Amino acid sequence: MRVLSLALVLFVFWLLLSGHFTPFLVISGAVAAILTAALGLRLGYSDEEGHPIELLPRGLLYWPWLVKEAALSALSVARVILDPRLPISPRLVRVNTTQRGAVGYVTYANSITLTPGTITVEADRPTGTLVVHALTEAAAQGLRSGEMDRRVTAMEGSG
Amino acid sequence: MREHLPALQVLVPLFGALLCALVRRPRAAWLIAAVVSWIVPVIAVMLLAQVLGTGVVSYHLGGWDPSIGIEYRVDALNGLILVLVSGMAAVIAPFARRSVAAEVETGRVAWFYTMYLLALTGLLGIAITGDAFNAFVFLEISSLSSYALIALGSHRRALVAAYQYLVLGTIGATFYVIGVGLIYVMTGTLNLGLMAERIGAVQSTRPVLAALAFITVGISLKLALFPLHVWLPNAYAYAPSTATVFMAATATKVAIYLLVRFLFSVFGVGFVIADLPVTPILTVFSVAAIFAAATVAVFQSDAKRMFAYSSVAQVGYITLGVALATATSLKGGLIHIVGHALAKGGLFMALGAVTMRSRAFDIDDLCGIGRRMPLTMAAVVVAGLSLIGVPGTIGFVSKWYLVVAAFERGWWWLAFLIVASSLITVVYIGRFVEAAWFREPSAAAMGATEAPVSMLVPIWLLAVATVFLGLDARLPAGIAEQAASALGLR
Amino acid sequence: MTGETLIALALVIPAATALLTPLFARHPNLRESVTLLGTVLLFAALLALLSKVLGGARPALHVLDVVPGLAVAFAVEPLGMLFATVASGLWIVTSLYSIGYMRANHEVRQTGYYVAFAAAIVATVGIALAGNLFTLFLFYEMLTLVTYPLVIHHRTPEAKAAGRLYLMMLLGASTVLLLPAIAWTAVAAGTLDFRPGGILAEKLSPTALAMLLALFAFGIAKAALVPLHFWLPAAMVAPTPVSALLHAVAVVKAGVFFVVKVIVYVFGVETLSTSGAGDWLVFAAAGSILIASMVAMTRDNLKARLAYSTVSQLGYVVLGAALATHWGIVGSGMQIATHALGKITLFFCAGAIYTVHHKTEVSELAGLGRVMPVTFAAFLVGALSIIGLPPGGGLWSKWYLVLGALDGGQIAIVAVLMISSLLNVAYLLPIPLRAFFGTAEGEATNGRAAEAPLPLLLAMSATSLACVILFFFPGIVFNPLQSMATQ
Amino acid sequence: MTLDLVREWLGGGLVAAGAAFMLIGAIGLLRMPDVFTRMHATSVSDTLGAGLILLGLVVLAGASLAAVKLLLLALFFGLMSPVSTHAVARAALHAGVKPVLADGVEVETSSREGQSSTR
Amino acid sequence: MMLAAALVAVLLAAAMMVGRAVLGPSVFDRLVAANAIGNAAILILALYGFLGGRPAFLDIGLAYAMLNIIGTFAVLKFLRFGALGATGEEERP
Amino acid sequence: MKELVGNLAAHFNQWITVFLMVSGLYIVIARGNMIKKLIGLSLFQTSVYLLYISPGKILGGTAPILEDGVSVYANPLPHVLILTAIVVGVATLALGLALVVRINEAYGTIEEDEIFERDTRG
Amino acid sequence: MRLDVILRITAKLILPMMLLFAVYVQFHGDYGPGGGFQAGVIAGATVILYALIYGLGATMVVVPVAVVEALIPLGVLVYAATGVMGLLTGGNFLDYSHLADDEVHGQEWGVFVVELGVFVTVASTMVAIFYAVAGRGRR
Ligand code: NA
Ligand code: NA
Repeated sequence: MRVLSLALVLFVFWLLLSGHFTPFLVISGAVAAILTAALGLRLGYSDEEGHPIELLPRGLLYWPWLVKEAALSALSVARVILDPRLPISPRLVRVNTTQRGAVGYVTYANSITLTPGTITVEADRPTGTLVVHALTEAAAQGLRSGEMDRRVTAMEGSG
Repeated sequence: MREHLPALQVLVPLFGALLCALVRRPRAAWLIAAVVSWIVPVIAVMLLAQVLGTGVVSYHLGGWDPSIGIEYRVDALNGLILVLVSGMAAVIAPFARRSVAAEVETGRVAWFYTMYLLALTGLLGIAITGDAFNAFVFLEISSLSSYALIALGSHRRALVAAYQYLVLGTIGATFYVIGVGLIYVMTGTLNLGLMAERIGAVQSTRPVLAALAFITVGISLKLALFPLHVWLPNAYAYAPSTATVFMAATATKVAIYLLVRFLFSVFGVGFVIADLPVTPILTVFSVAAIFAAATVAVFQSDAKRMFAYSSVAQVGYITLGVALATATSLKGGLIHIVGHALAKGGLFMALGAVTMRSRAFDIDDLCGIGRRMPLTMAAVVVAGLSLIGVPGTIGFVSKWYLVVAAFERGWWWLAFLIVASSLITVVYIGRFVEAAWFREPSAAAMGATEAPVSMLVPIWLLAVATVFLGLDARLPAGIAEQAASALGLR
Repeated sequence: MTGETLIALALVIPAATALLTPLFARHPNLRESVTLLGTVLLFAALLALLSKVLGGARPALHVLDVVPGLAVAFAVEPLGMLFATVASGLWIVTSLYSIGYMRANHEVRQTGYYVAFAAAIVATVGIALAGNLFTLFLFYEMLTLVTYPLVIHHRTPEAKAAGRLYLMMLLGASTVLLLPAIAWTAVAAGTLDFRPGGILAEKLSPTALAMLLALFAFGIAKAALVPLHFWLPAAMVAPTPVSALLHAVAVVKAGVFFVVKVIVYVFGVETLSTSGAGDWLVFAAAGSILIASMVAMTRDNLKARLAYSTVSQLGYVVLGAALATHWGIVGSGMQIATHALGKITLFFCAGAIYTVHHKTEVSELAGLGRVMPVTFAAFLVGALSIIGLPPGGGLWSKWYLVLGALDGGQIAIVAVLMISSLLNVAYLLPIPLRAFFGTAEGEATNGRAAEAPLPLLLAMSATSLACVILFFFPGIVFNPLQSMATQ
Repeated sequence: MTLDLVREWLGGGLVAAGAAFMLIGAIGLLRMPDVFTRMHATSVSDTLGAGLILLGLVVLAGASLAAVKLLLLALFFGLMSPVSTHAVARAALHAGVKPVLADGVEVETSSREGQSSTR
Repeated sequence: MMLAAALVAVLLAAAMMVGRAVLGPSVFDRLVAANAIGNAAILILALYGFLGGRPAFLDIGLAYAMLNIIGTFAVLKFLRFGALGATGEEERP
Repeated sequence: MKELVGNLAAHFNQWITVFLMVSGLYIVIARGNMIKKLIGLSLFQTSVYLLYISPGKILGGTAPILEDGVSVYANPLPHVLILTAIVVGVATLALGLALVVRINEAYGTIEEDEIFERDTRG
Repeated sequence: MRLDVILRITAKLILPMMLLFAVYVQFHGDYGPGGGFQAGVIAGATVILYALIYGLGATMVVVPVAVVEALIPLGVLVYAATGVMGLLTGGNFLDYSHLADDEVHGQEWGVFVVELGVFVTVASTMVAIFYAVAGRGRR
């Protein structure tokens, strides 16, 4: 089932890339998508980690928030960079996570890194914690508020 | 099939290389290499005969017009080079079997022949193509496979030699392709013939002058013109003997062909020689090569290195023939290409046989080897005489033309430099011959026995050829004459 | 047989001898028979050719064109014919002598010795009969290379050092000076063929002609013109028969023959005399004659003294040719023949003395004449011929050289020739005289067999006899030369 | 006509703004004191810099294949840029590179098992 | 005009990043800079392709982005294990 | 405006070409580390790619007008040439790296001076 | 060394994308820059990414060395043999006009097969180089 879903997604990916809808290319795309998805059974990417399609609907709600967050952080870091005094106070902080699945955990870690001002330096899955390098006290504070953690966990859903 | 000979000239060795890579068995790989090496000269000779009979042979790859596609084009000049390169391959093939088996570990023999045939493909391709960029591709095919061949040498220094050659060879090839790119930008074509037609309109512009410089320096690196020769001695000294023979006999020669093609065909004699100081500059470097490299050769203790430096010096004579840019001088240069290929090929083959039998490289360790391997070392004497340029060998014919060309120009001092340089050759050849023949045998020499027939035959074939062509060089001279007049040299 | 066939035979016979000799390496008698057969056949062929030439024929043989303009071709003319015949005749004698000498001295590498010797004769014949400069140059270089193993025959350090000097001086001069000279000639004249009257008439300025002549005269180092003579004394380390035939006859005569040939057939006597381009060479040769003679006097080693004598005598040949007069050329040619006979006799004697008594120094020879009367008698005849005194044929060559000098108005040269003859007397005559009349210091005879082995005696007798014959019948040499010089 | 003009100005403006953030990121890369803080600077380039430029180009391209590909490119950026940043940061830390920390800040990574003191 | 200015600005940024790559000091600094340069290059490709009206440059950009990541991983792995083929990243229970 | 932009970009092209060439060559010459040399070499080769997409008239000369009005730059396709040059570059780099790896095994170092030292010593 | 979950999850996510992108590039050579070479590079890079994440041993099980080394010459062979087909069907070397009934289709087929050969060679060469370099230097 997941293989078929992956094949479908890949086929859409193909069509978006291609822009040419000749029979030859469309059929080739379909065949390529199916073969690639099937190959995933051997290479191990056609599972719930490699193709977490069920997260897509709630992901569509999370991502815009992330983009906004990243943009705001970028602005504040840009201000720091352009400040003649370079007002930074770098620190390493350990944060706890509440995600259940690996995909959610990684999404949180990557979201932290994507937002300027914080970088996930170490992902310690067994303990469910992340070590984060923060550029400023404010950036660290933003993490401690735990909003991003909550939103990612929400994206994971109940299933 | 006859009209497809130009394509087959390159395809046959290419397919041979691929087959070698697929079969992976040493004996089968050698057999493939040998068969290919015996087919390619047949094709080359047929092509040359066609050229001499009915004129230039042109072949359009894919049927495309030369303005947009790749053209293979054979005239007297590259016809001669094709025959030389493929002929040397044919002679090397029987030699290679025992030599490669002795010097290269069994698991890599097929790889050796794959690279060997790829190198052959590249060299034949450079010679036959009428497309400047295609020539670059073939140049790199031959170069990359040469690096791989050198790295197969048994000493660890072979690796370093291959690396150094790779660095310098890549710089040279890149210079070349930059030059080609500049011409391409200015003329809109990569076809050598079309370039020649169109370059007149832009010939004194900065990019074209830069292109001339880039191409000349780039190819000079490849042909090891002093002082751009530093890669050559180690490469020749540490490569497996068969690879050394092949490279020494063919690789630098093809590079010189390319230089001639660009200087006289593309840029044109009228421009390069009349308007620019190419002759004096190239003459200075050639003479420097002849003297400096030969002098260094005198002081080498390793026989292969000695003859490697000798190659750098001998290349100087060829480039001198190019530099003087007259019909006579080019004849001298082209005949020297042939003569040096035969003599140096024979010498390196003989050294390969000696290495196989005695495991010695140093001249001091090879004392008295003439007594144990008289037939091999007699051939060394003959080839050495040709290298010196003793009358009756082909080496004399080329030097004769060079000296005459110098006098024709009124450069009597150059004539004296040319002949004086032969004396240095006498010294290092004499040193080797004296050690081999007139000294008490060393331990290594005592353990040696005469080379096998499969090696003696090719060695003597080359030695006899140097004498035969020294007594009757009308064929190469005639071809060279035709080539010179086609290039517009008088 | 046609002239062409004879020319071919003259080259093929010694070549075949060289190739067949190694086949009999294990059978010395057979091997030497092959050599002797070769010498006799060659002489016969050359005599046949000589008779044609004396009959006015000028046989020629075009072998091949290396490239257009560079031909291997032969053309017989009197001077070359004479040189070839003398060399070949002396090869017979020397071979006979060699057999005795090599066996008596238990020399090693005898097979190689005979092979190289025959090869040297191929080269000499090729030089003598060459029809153009390229062919001459070809065989000239070949001669250098095949005689190199003979020079280093003993493989001792000094032999190898001498060999190196030999090779480097001869090859050096021929490549650095001679080859450019030939190339220059080709460019200026458009041909390399030898032609009566020369090929350079009105092609070069007098200065250029003089320079070209210098290139030839010094480039042909085998002519041993001072200061390019050092290789010759050094080469004396070779076994004596080698010194005898090669370094008294074949090699050095090839050198002066080359010079004469170039002057007569490349420059042209006429061109040379009207341009005055040869004047300097006359004086250079004269200098060479005097210097070498004086050095010869200082040498105690017999072979070294003979070598310097040779250097001096070669100067006569060059001088005669450089005079560029009719009699000068004739004298020059005669000097080639008479000196060959005289000097080979002296070397034969030197070899005999070494073989029997192991004496090499002049000072050791006092009193020895009484134990080796035949040897020293031959020595005396040879010496007289070289000095130019009766009953030696050398008288005639000196005579015509003086005539030539007078013709050219070179009175100073006449004086030089006179002084030189006195010097010759001073360094040559004391040797036989002290041998006959002096008293030995210590044991002269060494308690051994007195006179030389028979082959040696036969050889030296033959050559000294020839010296005498030339005194009484100079026409043998004179007539062909006269016909050449009047062309 | 006016729509095209607006689009052109809007797109151009976005691209220019993105380029400005690229510059800011580059300045930060030069100014910051250590490897970790420098990564924060490049984050600015990777997010706002790249994002705005690609978005601007999408606006300029309009509804076309190019726009789709630009969006795919942006998506890829968003996905992979943090991964490689994290990879480098982790590698640097493991290789023993000591981060420059503000005065008086305690390192909170001393104990892997221990609870975070910030919670 | 704005596109051109943007192109110049990005090139300038790339030049500054090259400065960091040259200055280092640690290999990780260079790696960070190289990554940034790679991203800038992709944007330059996009802008350049857009200016030249050749959207095909975007495919190149995409491919380049993929290769860039792999290059970074390869270098990191090499730095950590001295070999690219080490199995250090494999999952353990 | 487009032309101006094109010109500007083209000049950048030229500068970058020269910059890559010079810096690549510098690294090749100045560095003793064999891998760094290879990187310099690759950089040097990269300059070629840019050269082949340079339009003709920016290089100081005027491109000849050939076959009135027909664009001579349409063929042969520059991108095919660049692609080929890239293949060559990658192949060179790969072979070079393979050599360096084996040199490292044989010598225990990839610093040129140390290698020469080890060769002359033993 | 602990597992880095971020790398593993992300790799799983993009591996199929890269493979498909490779095929896309392979099939769209006529429309833009690309074709066999780029596709081969991307495909080869995908295998390399797999090896970087999962290790050389696991990769060599999925993509064996012998297969890789045979594919390199095989790809070139496909390329050259297609060119020779042109020669055998009455045209010049590399002339694909006569490979199909009409010229255009012949060319298309020729280029398609040739690009396939290029793809195979380039991808396998990249993997072979990686194997050669990565397999060494383990200390
Ligand atoms: Na961040
Ligand atoms: Na394409």
